[in-house]
Amino acid sequence: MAVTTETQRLDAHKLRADFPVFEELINGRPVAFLDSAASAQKPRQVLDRMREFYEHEYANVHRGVYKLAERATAGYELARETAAAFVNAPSPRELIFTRSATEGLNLVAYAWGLDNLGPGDVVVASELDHHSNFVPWQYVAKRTGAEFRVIPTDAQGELHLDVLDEIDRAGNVKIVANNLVSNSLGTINPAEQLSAWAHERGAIMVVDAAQAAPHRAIDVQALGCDFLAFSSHKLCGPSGIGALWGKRELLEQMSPFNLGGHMIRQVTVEETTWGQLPYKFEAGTMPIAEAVGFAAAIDYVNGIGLDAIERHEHELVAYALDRLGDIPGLIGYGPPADRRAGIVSFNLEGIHPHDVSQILDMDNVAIRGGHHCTQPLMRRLGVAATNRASFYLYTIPDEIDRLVEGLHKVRKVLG
Amino acid sequence: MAVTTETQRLDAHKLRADFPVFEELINGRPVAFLDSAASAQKPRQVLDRMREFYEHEYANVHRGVYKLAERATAGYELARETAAAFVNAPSPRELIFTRSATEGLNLVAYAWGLDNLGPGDVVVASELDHHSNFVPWQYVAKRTGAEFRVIPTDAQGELHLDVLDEIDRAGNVKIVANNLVSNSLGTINPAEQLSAWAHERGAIMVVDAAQAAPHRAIDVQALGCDFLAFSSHKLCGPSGIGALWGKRELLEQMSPFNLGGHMIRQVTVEETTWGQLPYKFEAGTMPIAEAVGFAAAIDYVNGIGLDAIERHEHELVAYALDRLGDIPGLIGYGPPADRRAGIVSFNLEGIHPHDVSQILDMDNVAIRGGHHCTQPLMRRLGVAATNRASFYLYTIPDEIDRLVEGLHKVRKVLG
Amino acid sequence: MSEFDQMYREVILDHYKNPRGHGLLEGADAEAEGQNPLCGDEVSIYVAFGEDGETIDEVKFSGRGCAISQAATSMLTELVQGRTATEVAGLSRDELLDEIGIPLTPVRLKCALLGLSTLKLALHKAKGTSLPQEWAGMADDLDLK
Amino acid sequence: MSEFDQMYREVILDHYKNPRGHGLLEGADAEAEGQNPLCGDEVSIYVAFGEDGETIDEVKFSGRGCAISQAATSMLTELVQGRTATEVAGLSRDELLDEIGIPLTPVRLKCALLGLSTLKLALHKAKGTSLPQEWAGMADDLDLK
Ligand SMILES: Cc1ncc(COP(=O)(O)O)c(C=O)c1O
Ligand SMILES: Cc1ncc(COP(=O)(O)O)c(C=O)c1O
Repeated sequence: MAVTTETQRLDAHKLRADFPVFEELINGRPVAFLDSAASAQKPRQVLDRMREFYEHEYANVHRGVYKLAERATAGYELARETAAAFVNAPSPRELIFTRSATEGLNLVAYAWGLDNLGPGDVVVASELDHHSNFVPWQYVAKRTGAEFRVIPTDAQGELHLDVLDEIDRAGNVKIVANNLVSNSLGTINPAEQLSAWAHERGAIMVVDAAQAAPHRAIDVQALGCDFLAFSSHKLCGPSGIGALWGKRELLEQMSPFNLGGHMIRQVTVEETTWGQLPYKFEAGTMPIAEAVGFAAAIDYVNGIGLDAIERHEHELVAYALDRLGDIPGLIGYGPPADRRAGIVSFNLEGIHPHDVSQILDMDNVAIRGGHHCTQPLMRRLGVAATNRASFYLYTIPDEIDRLVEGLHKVRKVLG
Repeated sequence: MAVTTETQRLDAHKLRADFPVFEELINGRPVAFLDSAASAQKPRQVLDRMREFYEHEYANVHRGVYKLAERATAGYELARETAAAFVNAPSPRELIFTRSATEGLNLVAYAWGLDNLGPGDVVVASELDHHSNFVPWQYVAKRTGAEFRVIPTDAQGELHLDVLDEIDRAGNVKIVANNLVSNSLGTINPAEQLSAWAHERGAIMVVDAAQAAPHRAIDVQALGCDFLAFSSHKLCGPSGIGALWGKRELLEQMSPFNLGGHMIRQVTVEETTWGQLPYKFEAGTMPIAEAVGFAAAIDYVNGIGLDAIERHEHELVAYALDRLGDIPGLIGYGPPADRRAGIVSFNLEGIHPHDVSQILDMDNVAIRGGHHCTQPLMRRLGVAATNRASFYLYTIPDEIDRLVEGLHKVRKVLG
Repeated sequence: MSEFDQMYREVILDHYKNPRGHGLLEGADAEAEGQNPLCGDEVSIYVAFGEDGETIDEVKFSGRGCAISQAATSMLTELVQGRTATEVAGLSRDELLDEIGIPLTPVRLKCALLGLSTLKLALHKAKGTSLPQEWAGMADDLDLK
Repeated sequence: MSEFDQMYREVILDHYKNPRGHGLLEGADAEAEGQNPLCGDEVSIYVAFGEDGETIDEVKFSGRGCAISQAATSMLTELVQGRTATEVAGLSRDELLDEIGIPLTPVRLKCALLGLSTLKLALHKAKGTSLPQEWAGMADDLDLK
């Protein structure tokens, strides 16, 4: 008897009931929220958990021995275990809470970069990277006299890996930074391959998983990277918190980043010694309730299953690309459906993205128009901005239909 | 007819009804929460506002033109105005949201310090400062070759300002950092005087108002400082957000700190230019809902009145010092009641603070035992740790009575 | 009137599709460029004064961007034609916004005021004066030069 | 039994007030120091082996800290007296915790295990072996040397 391992399907219509935002109707219809790549909506389960935490378990964490402090500490540390397991980190000690993916990337740039880079060294990012995984590297390279090199992309938004040889000749490659999924085009990037290439040269590999973590299972050990950053708000969790995973040996060798309460071992006027991992990197009062909400979001997403989410988005992208293909004057960007996550980026010839999203908004269809924090990529594509519709576990085909209808209307008005 | 300007009194018994945490009874009694200096409890008004925001107004801020993005942006920017007005900032553009007071202080240490300090320069903090306003200055001084000097305190925990002359002779004073209220002893420090001294020498004055902002009205213009940092979680707001106010000219001259999305003007492979204030210092997705909750907390606190809060705490401290005076073997620390905020720090002779707070917790009295992130001060006091009880707007004298009862019991068991 | 009809009402669309005063002006007496970094809208404004060196004789603009920024700038060229530089340097934003006559959110307000901010800068530069306080804030958000 | 009676039960208080094995041991065969940086508890442990170089002949400790850490270390000295170094190096934490017999939160657990962690380190140091995985995590939180 053959065992079939079909991926579980999710029922987006049913899941929508978890999201209070869809209860508000405008002209009888809920928002067609197609901007999840910027930030996802929050299910009741996450909001309830945070409220419960604030009402019954809140105090500052660590050191306090009274019941509320104990409960708060337990909640915060359980959240760490949840987030560590979510990316298959070998140990929760390697999981550092940050404000966001952006802060995690800056942590590495400052705390590893300032001490380990200098003239003759090379820091590599790509044209496809979000500014948050581009500007910190460019900045720390400039500060330390290292060189900053960028892997270009082709017209479809896929990396030109053949340029690596030339980059290699530019100096000692010390850092390779890349996003696992592009937020502008949905491109899925070859992080394993880049990790291997980086390690052959003794460089560290930093993966920006801000856009990947909400949508596909992440395994830092399989990726073979050294650091990986992601954000809560993009995976149905609260704003104000993210996580950075790092290899223990590296984290231990590194200087800290933010300094202050809780991250120290001993402070004297002459000298300060740092606390153990992960506290060494968590200075001051952290986003405590947010960590708990983040974990509730991870539980929620895990409950649905990342494979199911990935499949669902894949189907939506295929449907969207198909339907958008019918719109005259529509220029699409990005790789084919099978090589991208739940994001479609496009322009309507001669019409500014701001007008597109404004007119769509009048029918309560929410997409984003802009450079999506990827100006170098926009330059490569030869545009100032694109329209971007992005999907998540609560997205239904009807919302894509509303988008398509809306685009026809935009063309009628402004075309 | 004479106008009497009596400070409004607050009714702590009535206010307690706003705080769900007091609804949980253990052996028939709510928690006597005497650890507000570590973090304050949250009123329903704040939790309700955040929930409402997440349910009806949430999206990523800026750039989006659809309704949810507009509402989110409006909520976030209104929060900035609220926080700016709270410290009487000349403009909301000078108010930068951070994760916490700690991060605000680090922002100044890195972004101002790395570019403006060098050998021959002197950075000054005090023995009374929290590690968050001590270690960043020590660290950036070490990184840049500047000298780090510390203003000592006397046995009561008040600053020895006569040491300033000697510090002045050590080099070019560039930064003076001090807390407005000490979290360990409640000492109220002479920030105006230190600001004036700093400015006479061309130095910048950085005020750590983490412990002051929840308890007394703050006016950055009257203080005459250059930067001031505070946290939401200590003033009834959510964790995960704080604010840094800075003088516009300084903020404009400074390099940014975290780099990434939203804080840029133009990104090219060769160069990146920074966005306008305050965005230049707000990289990536910020704590959006937390900012909105922070503003709700400020509104809540303003509704009660900071003068009323200050008066209330003052009465509680006087009452507590009086009652604690009766306990044999109790050693108190800190200045007289009229020169301190709502904090009392003490030891019971021969009994470890952890045992004190553990035994108190059994009667649901929550205080903190430890070094309170002020190890240099503990060294000066000649102790490893102290017990600390701290008060806020919801504290009632009955809770202090329960503390005193509990301390008698501790002595009976362990004395 | 629906929200839709309000925002992209006929006159806006007309100015967007048939912009008045579109083009360059060689040897202009005053000129400036403006950009809205949030959305990439760009506008350059050129002014020629009459013989009195005061009256706005001709005003032209070039640029690209959303319908609101382009239409608003087109409407602006009609609005200021024949007025004095001093008058226009002091023109209130409401006068233009009334003319545009559509509800604007904070994000779109910047689109609508891009042309006017740029024109004001051009005039102040020509007179050697600096933008008044009220407009300096706007100039911080828009990239004017 | 109330929560109170459980945590500061008679035997704990007795060990706290009259610690067994308190003191120094000159020329000890094994020794180590431990500290709990979270609360400042400190303990130093000294071991003398019997003639076989294996049996724990005498064990002493000095230090300061909370009742739990001091009482637990005192109880520990009784528990290991006369056992072999190998046996004690492999002693499970539960054996000590059963002896202590009170409910412990994560924060207080570290207080209770400070003495045992330090003793284990002393024995491993004397044997030239390293702490097993299970105890290395504890040693990360406690400052052992
Ligand atoms: C005086 C003082 N400074 C700084 C801080 C750090 O504040 P946060 O932990 O919110 O960053 C605290 C809080 O403990 C404090 O009391
Ligand atoms: C690919 C990518 N990297 C980094 C970021 C930054 O994430 P955050 O804003 O949560 O710091 C984003 C979010 O926009 C992203 O999509």
